[in-house]
Amino acid sequence: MLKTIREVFAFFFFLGKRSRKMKVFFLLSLLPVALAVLVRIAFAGRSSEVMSVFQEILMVYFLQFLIIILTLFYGTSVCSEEIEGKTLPYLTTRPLTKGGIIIGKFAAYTALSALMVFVSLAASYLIMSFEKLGEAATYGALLRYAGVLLLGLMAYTALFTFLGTFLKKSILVGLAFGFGWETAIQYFPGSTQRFSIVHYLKSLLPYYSEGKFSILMFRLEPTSPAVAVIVLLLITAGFLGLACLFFSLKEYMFED
Amino acid sequence: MATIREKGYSHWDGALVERKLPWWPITRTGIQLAFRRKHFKFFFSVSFLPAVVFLVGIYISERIEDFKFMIQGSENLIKINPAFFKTYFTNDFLLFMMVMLLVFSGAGLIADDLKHNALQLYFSRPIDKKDYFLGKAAVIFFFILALTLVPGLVLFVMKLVFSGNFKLLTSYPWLLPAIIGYSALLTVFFAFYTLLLSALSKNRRYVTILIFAIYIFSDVVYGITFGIFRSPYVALFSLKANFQQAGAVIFGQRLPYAYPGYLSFLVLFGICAVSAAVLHRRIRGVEVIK
Amino acid sequence: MTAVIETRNLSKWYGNVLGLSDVSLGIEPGITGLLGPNGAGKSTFMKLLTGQLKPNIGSVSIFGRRIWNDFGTFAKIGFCPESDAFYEEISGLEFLTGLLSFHGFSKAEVRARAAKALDIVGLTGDKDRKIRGYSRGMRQRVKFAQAIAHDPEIIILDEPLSGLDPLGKRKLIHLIKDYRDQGRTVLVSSHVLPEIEAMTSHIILIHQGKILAQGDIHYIRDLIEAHPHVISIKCGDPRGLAAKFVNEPYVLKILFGSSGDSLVVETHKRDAFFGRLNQVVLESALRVEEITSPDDNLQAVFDYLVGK
Amino acid sequence: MSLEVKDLHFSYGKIAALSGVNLKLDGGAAGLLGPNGAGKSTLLRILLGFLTPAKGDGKVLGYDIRHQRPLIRRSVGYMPEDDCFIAGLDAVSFTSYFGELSGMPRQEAMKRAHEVLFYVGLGEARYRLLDTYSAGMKQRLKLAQALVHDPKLLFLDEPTAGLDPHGRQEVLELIKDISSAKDIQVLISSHILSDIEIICSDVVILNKGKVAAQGKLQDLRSIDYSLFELKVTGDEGLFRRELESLGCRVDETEDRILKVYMPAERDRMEIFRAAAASGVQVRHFVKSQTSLEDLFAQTVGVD
Repeated sequence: MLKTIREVFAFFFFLGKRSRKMKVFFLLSLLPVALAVLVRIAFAGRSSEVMSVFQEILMVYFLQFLIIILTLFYGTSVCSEEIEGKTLPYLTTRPLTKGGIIIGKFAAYTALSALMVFVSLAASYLIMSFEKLGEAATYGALLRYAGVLLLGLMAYTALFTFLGTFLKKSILVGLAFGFGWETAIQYFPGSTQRFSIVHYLKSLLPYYSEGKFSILMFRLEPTSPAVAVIVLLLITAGFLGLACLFFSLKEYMFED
Repeated sequence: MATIREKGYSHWDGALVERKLPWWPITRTGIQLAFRRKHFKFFFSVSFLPAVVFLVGIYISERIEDFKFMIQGSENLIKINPAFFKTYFTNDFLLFMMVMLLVFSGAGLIADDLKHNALQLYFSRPIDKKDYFLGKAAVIFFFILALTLVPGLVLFVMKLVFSGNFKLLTSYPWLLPAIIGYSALLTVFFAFYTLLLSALSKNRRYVTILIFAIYIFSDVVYGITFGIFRSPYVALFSLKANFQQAGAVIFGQRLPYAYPGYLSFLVLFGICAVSAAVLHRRIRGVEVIK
Repeated sequence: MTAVIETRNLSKWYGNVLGLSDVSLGIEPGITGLLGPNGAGKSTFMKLLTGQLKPNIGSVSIFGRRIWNDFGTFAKIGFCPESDAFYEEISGLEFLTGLLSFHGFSKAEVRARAAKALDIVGLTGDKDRKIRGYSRGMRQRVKFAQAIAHDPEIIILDEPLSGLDPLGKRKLIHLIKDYRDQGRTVLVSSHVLPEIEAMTSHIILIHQGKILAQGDIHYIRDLIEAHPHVISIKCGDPRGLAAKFVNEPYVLKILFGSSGDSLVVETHKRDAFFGRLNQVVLESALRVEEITSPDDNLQAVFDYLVGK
Repeated sequence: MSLEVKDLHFSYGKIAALSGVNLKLDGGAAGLLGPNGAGKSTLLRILLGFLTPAKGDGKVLGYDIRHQRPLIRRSVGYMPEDDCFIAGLDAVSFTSYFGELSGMPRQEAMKRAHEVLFYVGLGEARYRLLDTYSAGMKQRLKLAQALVHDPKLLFLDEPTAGLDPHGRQEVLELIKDISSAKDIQVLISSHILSDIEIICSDVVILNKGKVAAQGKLQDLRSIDYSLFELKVTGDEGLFRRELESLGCRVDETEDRILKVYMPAERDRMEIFRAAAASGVQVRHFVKSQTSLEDLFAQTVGVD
């Protein structure tokens, strides 16, 4: 099984790098780098304010927009692009377990989107913390941000992969969830927040209260970081397992 | 005398006519296809909500005394003047509903033809690219005008009817051309915008997301850049801001964004020019038969 | 020869749509033509054989082992799907090496096999170009290459010749015959019956989910009692020739061609008829231009069995 | 003269697609053959007015291919190779839609669409959405949209691709009916040579942008020396020796057909005498002519 996953991962990572979709998303993910450069020029002196600006970009752009778009597209296409493109027979008539195909492709696409996100995150972060480049703390914070985004990527991709295996209109449902439910949920009272992925991601991030966009944060009752990480991993494993199950049970009939 | 109808292929005795509007069938079919989409009728009716609300506003403005108790703030909703029309034409909900209509009616206009190679069928007929684009664009004209020009004129006429005099016409003679001008601007822009995105990919789902995301994304970018740079020119990024600014200029109201109004027109027409060029290059006769 | 592929009362349906019902047959090494009208269950049958679909009743076994989820046996099967679907953004070579890597070959072997397969189908020149830029014929050949690259015992081809120009078809037919000569089992499905006849005379005819006929075309033709054999003869004096056969009991019907130089005879007993015909041609000075049997081919067998 | 082309040249950038094509075709069905990349679709595009030829000119149905393109397209029906339809439409509105685009008034187009759909055999499925159509039905639909405006000239690109055996026979019969009985000129580009043999009276073989062979199918296939194809039952060995003693050369193809080369002075009846002498029954006896496939291979000059 492990060998299958490694081979499928290698093939689809290579394939993903080549696809036109990847180029479009790479441009999309480079936007914060461009903004970071602009900020560097505009805020020459006041470096403290820069941190809060970075916090805003990170929060609004990465969390609420970029990783959702990336995972939505890559996650749902793990299964549906093989069916829609009718390339599934090439895989299912090879000595590959169905579960192996799903996990391999999931890993390949998560790695691909993670690569794009980290490049953009690291570039914009380093540009912005220009005079603190020497201190170890900056790199510590960068790793933490990267870790949170990775967890987010894995959880969302697993969820959307699961949706892709049995829903015909998985993109629309994913869109409704990613932009509708995930953003609306923060304004709901009590523990309803627990039912969104973004809540756990936010509770892992350092809590900025005075940020310009603090309205997105003020209703957050963060769960403890350890619990948040476990929940995110559970979400990933759970949805991935369900996706493998659905994919191996379902018989895909392309109307010939 | 008896005859048996000849079996097999029969000729058609009519004569082919040189049609004055060769692109009209394309538009009619495009509109039919849009209405056959699931939930479309629901969305289409919901998008008339603002028009109804403003119509009620006009009714109240005539019956001020009966509704005294109701009005606290919202002065401009009641005074019927160009500001009233500007508010209708540039309110967020209307613009958003227009984008939703584009998604339903416009996303597949060219994308579906590319996906199902229907271009070969079109261009093996005596129509050329100009007719094809005009036919497709007219589908969007129909839907966007239905949300801009039609309600605009209805509101204008109802005001005259309710008030029983031509005060509105005499005091603001340029208001009618302004309504028509603004509707035309929006219609032409959205036509180019949608056709450009629809021609970019074979996959209708991808175009749907593009139409939706670019409109919202342009606003998000404005939000972020404004947060950083505080300079008003940054509003040029957002499509919505450009519409509101252009609307304010056309209706002679205070400009919502502190940059010269003509810039918005430049941005909008610039996008139209770019999409015209891309459309011309992308739909070429030669790759019709590969 | 023992059957390589074995099915026992195999049935498959989706919802209430019937795919296949109660099919029991064995396929031996060599080329077998699979044909049937659209919707007869051909592609369902092939998907069951390649383990893409799970049988509702009955079983499919290859080399004696049930195929469903038996990933080991998949290595022995090469499948060439009908749809013109590829990973468009990679080159022919990358497509093959990618798929071959799933078989667990070593890196070197993967490259060697990919190169060999590309050479066999004559795509070595274009191996680095993206599949998106391939012509219809080249796509068909790279699809065939991925079916044979891992050297399978069984090759299942769905419409392999579609889109190829006549020379491409001829080359691929030679290739398929070479694989038959190497003792492999090839199952070819096609709608163009003359192409199947060019490859083999052993066919399986599927109709409405059932096996209508299986075996050699000519033997099957003999079994079709409902349609007597038709023999067309071109000669100078058709009426004279016909006179010699009128009172032969086995001659059912004689038709005269409108052009006046041919006649068509229908008979159940071909041997008796041809024996008599050879005699007549010798005795009388009849100059026979042509003797053919127009319905002793796959198209006729197909029409008679499946019904016009 | 429905189709005439003189010294046609065309190239995409530096790749020369057509280098000097001369063609004259009228009446009946003509097959356009050639290996991939021989310039068939380029020729088709120029005749349909999508491309302007670099050099040379021509007339289609009397209209000039450079200046009167809309007129050509009005009276020409084109059936493309790949699947093409419009999702969301049913067959009747699809066919009448393209009839209208060809210049037919709307009511006429609607009436004509029904007629044509019945003719191509889609009568009972004409109200169903095209998305539910099978490949074979889409193929017939393409023929219907090519016929709806009653064209004088019909370009068919792989008309029988994707059809099952019955479907292929029916479409071939339709094309035969159209091209023979109803005086519509038909030009068929196809890779299935057995179909071309059934339908076409004329054949044009393109190779590397030039016309490699053109003319009536019968004349192109006839061979001068007497070669016979036989199928016999009984002791073939004896029969072969008998024939060889008569000075004929005999060889056997894979599916047990005997090819007998007869010296000119020999009479064909001697084959029957030899058969009788060796106690063998002649069951199939045909004066051989080169198959279209061999003709194709010879003109295109490969193996």
